Amino acid sequence: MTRKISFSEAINEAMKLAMRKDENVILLGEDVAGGAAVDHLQDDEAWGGVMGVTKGLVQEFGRDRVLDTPIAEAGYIGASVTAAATGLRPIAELMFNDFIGSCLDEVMNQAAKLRYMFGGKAKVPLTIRTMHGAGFRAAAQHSQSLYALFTHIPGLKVVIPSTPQDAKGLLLSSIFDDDPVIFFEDKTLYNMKGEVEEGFYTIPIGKADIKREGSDLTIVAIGKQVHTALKAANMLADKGIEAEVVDPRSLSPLDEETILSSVAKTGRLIVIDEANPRCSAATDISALVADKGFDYLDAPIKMITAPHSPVPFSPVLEDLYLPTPEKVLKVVAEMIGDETIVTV
Amino acid sequence: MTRKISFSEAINEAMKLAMRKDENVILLGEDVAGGAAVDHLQDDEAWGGVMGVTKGLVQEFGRDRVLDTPIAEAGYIGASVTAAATGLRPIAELMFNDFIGSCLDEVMNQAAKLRYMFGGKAKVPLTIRTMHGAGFRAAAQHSQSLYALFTHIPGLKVVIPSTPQDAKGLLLSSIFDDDPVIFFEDKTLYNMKGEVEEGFYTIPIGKADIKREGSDLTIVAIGKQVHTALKAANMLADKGIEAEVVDPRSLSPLDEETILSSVAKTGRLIVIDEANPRCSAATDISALVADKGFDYLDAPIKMITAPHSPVPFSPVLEDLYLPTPEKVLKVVAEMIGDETIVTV
Amino acid sequence: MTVMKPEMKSLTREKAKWMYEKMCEIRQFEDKVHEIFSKGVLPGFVHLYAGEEAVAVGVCAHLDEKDSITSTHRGHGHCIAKGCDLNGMMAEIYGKATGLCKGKGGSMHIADVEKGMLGANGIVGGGFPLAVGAALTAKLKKTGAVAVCFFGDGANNHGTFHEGINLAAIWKLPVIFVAENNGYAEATPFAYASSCKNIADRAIAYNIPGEIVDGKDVVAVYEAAERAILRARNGEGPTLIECKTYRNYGHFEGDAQKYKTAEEKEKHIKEWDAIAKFRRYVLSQQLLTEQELHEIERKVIETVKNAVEFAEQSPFPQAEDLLKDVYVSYQ
Amino acid sequence: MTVMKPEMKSLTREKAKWMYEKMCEIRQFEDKVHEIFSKGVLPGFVHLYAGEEAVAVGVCAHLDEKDSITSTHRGHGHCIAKGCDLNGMMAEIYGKATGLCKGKGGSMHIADVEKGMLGANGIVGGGFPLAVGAALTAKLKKTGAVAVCFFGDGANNHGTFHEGINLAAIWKLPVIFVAENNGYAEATPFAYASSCKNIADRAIAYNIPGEIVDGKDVVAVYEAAERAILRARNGEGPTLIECKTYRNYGHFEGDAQKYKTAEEKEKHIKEWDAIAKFRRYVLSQQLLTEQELHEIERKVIETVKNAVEFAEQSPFPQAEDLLKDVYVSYQ
Ligand SMILES: Cc1ncc(C[n+]2csc(CCOP(=O)(O)OP(=O)(O)O)c2C)c(N)n1
Ligand SMILES: Cc1ncc(C[n+]2csc(CCOP(=O)(O)OP(=O)(O)O)c2C)c(N)n1
Ligand SMILES: [Mg+2]
Ligand SMILES: [Mg+2]
Repeated sequence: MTRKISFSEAINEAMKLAMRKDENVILLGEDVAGGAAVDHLQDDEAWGGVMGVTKGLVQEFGRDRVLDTPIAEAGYIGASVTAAATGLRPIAELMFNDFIGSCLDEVMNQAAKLRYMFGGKAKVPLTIRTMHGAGFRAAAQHSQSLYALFTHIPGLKVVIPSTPQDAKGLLLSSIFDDDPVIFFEDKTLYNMKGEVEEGFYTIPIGKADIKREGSDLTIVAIGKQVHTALKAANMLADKGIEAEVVDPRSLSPLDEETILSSVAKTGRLIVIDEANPRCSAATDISALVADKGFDYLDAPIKMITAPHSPVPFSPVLEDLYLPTPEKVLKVVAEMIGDETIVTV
Repeated sequence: MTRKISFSEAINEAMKLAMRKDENVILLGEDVAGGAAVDHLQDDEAWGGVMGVTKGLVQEFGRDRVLDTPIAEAGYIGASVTAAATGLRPIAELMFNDFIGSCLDEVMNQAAKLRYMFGGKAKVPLTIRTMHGAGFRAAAQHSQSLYALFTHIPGLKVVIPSTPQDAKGLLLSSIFDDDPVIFFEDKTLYNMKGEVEEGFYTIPIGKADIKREGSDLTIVAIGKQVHTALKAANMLADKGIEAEVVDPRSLSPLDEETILSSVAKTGRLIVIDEANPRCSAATDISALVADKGFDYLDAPIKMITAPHSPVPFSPVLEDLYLPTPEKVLKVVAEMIGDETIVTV
Repeated sequence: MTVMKPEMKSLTREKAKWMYEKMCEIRQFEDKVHEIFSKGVLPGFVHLYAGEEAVAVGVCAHLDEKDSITSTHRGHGHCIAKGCDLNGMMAEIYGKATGLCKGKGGSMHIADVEKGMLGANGIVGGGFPLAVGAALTAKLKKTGAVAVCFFGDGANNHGTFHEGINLAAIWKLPVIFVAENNGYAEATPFAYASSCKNIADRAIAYNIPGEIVDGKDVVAVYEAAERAILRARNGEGPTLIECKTYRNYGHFEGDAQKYKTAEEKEKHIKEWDAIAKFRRYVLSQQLLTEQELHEIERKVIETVKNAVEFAEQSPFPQAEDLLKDVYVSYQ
Repeated sequence: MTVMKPEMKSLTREKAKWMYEKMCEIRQFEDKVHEIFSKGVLPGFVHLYAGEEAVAVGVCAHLDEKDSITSTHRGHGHCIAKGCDLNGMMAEIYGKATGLCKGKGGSMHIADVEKGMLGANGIVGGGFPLAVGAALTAKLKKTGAVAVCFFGDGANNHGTFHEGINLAAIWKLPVIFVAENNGYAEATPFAYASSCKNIADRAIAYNIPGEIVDGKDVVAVYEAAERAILRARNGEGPTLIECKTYRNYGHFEGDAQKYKTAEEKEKHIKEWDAIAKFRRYVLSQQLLTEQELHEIERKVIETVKNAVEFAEQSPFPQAEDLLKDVYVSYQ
């Protein structure tokens, strides 16, 4: 049974189900409940996160399991690491991924390395949920997409869903995974609706999803950019070009096999990644195929990314900053040497 | 005029010359002088940094310009950002690059973005010197090579020298550059000696150096791995294979042209990068060539990197962790389909 | 609310006039932004300073352009008090090319380095080390300048508070740390998130003076700031001043503010309003006349109206601006 | 050195014996590592705890396996006091497969989570939040356990000090923050880097008790820890205990220690030695006899000798271990 709910509702539902299933699951972060210790506040008036994603959880699970924290990311993310290592299964919310600057040590040097440094004698079943993405007019310090930084670091898993259905199933997998997972939520997807299964289900981390089949070229797109890819693919279909759209769904581990088999079929690869271009997920996927899929390739691998600049505030500039279906069409036109397809 | 001095002496000399030239250049960091406020301490008994790289600077420039800091990376690196924006030209030492977890915000959200966010009305002439690299038996939290993280972030420049001569010239360029530069020093290179020009000279940031010419394949190697590449190239030369060794010297900006022309000549590319493999400098350079140099390529692009794991402590494991000339030979053998070259 | 009794020392007629004007400008500016935002015209996150005017103005009244300030996500008030151009500010909030940051920063990053305004900041706690850096320059280059770090009660629990103040203290840097304790960080009450009763109590941890001030009383703020700045300029090091204040609007535009009570809103917004209080004060002290005040109020309305017009009529940035100013020379 | 007068409460014969043995084990272990390191046999950075034994032992004397501790780069003493196996520790320092972390962690990362030893830590200040997390589990799961965070005077200026203690304080978590103030962070004196006179003075900033203890007096440490742990187990929240101590060796092996004076070394290492002091104490209190002490000392020498032999004879890890334990199931 499915019904249409939003990306943000799907995430909320995953947390609710996880917390019902296992009392060791707790949620902590800034204003995840909201209005802590305000006597007059009705629980349903509590913020439930700066975007309302965690709304209602404090009502059901109480303030012992839904903990508002001070603005102290190193403190509460660090605490989540050992809370996880000593028996809880925390979901820590890092409000914006841009704030990783305040707690990278806890993620990179503690959460990610504990198990290895301790010779396998510890586990860190921690999920860090965090918001990313441009397009919200939130400027340079609240709009980054920093998943490449986390993908670079061994010991972390990096998950990035593009649909409500994936978001719920992947978040449930993340929460019950015994390794630290960074779960990326694009803030501009929260209101996107989609069919979502009821009840508890999981989607495995490390399994890509082919969001559209096609035989002429492969587009690997990350997070929200899956939708850019799908739009472009529809436009291309009108011109008789069938693009396959691969959604990796997790960057670490990366489902190399699905990507490589798609390129084996199509012979062409475009990667769409709205993050900055250097040492990025886009280059990572390109490099994978330039090595292990080289013999399949009929054309250079193209990447469509943000430019090498911070995210500008002004809406006109921010719109230019992001990938668009039109940019994809332009690249495809070059790739197949047919200029006519750009004229939509 | 040149003479043989060590990598660490070359770096020390660059700082000395910069501080003589411009009184706005200051140096700050943990124990960069050493023994602050210890009355009985003779200046030449001061530590001069945990590895002695800054030894002697406090004697010449005094404790106003060579500042020992508390263990507060966010504090003093953050302070360096605005010290730079308000008229100084600080060299801030982040003892080990692994400690970036304590001050990423100051580097990523402040230093790197100030100029852009302020519409070009500020500049941040800050150099952060930092130690990186495995092979020192320093374990998971003191052995990382994290330049990919910085290369991903627009607004930063990332410099990584492989020889004493380059180190001095590039550090002088970095200090007098008006943008924030992260300058990587491999701790296992400090004792390496080489011919170094006397006096003040600069090497431009963004200009790769061909450390060895060759026509059969291109090896792009980063930092210390340039020496792995050169050793491998010598071994290959014995087998009649001429490898070109390209040292990018800076990862941001990256000298795309030199890399691409080399591959245009050789048709083959191997990247050696001792950092972790995912979203790395290795994938970045691969992806560049898989796009803009695709037509030159006769073979898949190969990357020789650390595995996707933290750095192990045990010497036997750490030795397996790093790239070696033997690993390069094995890859070349596969690449050219001649197994005989691995039997050295 | 713990309150230090203000004791007039140096408030001249001219200063009082400037202060009243700046407070009115801030209030008028923020009320206007609130109004425009509610029409859905403005992009992004906007955090308004209305209600806290006395803090920015009382402190900045002592500063000139060589002095620096660091600000927060709630930065409009600091900008105005530090002398930023209102047209440029409003245009920035609109994302226009004529904005102080050419539209690239927006509300959360307005800056004017030449005026010593080192930027609003989207990172809570980001300002502590930055203020220290400006003060380090001042000390080493012997400019006689001071740096002021404005920060919220929420920021007071961030690690940078600790690192920044300790650094300033051991190096005896000319920094004034000004807490704007408005009782909330987003929806989280100060008393829940902070283990100290007052932020100023934390000064002891750094062996520096800590002072609690009625942040609705611009004269009290002015006096406390004067003491701290004197200390700083004399090379005696930093001071921590805690201003008890209140934000009249929500955390950001769109906040339903259910965590506030009707009574507290009534008290803070009506009874204890900082501008009304200062108005009564200057009249009672015969520093300014009713007519002068009226004149200022009229002028301010005009200024802000012009700023909105300027912003609305200004052009957006051009496509080629996207990649400018990433580096001093973009590569 | 400010000193709290110890007042005996609960020190039994058995406890005294355990404490003496653990202190001797630490000293003997560290002296031995020092000796071996100087022969160039040991890889990496090694930071020795000799001289500070009374701190780890006085505190851990109250803990059992369900209680947790977080440690520092100078972690051997904490490990031993928390009951880690000496063979496994020494093998770890040698990078052997039989090490507590299978040779993957080394001196700076020795851990034994089952024993509640949450790891030495190469990151200064890394332990504060980690101790808070263990205490959070204890509180939410109502285990009655406490968490102890050992940290240095250098760490006391890191932002995590502030964030960790504030969190523990507002949530009234069972954490004991134990400062090991040995006067230096690397070559940097405490008095230069810290704006406070005593680390314990900073407790006020968090509204928690702060106590200064003679860290060379294991009985004093034991008493202070008892009070703090009682408080923690009663749900009254964290305590900050500052132990004034000294490290007998350099910051790490290889440090020439020019920043120390001959006099201070003489005083701390000879006159105020913690083990000698405790030895005199247990004799004077007739808790243990000369013969018993002698027996312990003999046994400890044997234990450490065995540990070295064990380590030397142990095999190195295998190539296939390199990629194990990155993830629970490595992908
Ligand atoms: C490091 C960081 N963490 C969290 C946030 C999200 N955030 C923005 S403003 C705010 C509350 C700040 O409260 P306070 O310091 O009291 O300032 P006020 O808004 O009351 O002026 C939070 C949590 C942020 N911007 N930066
Ligand atoms: C975040 C971080 N910064 C710097 C260092 C380098 N470092 C290792 S130990 C040390 C000094 C620590 O001093 P203290 O906390 O007093 O502990 P002690 O060595 O005296 O036991 C420093 C600066 C580090 N390991 N981590
Ligand atoms: Mg506030
Ligand atoms: Mg110390």
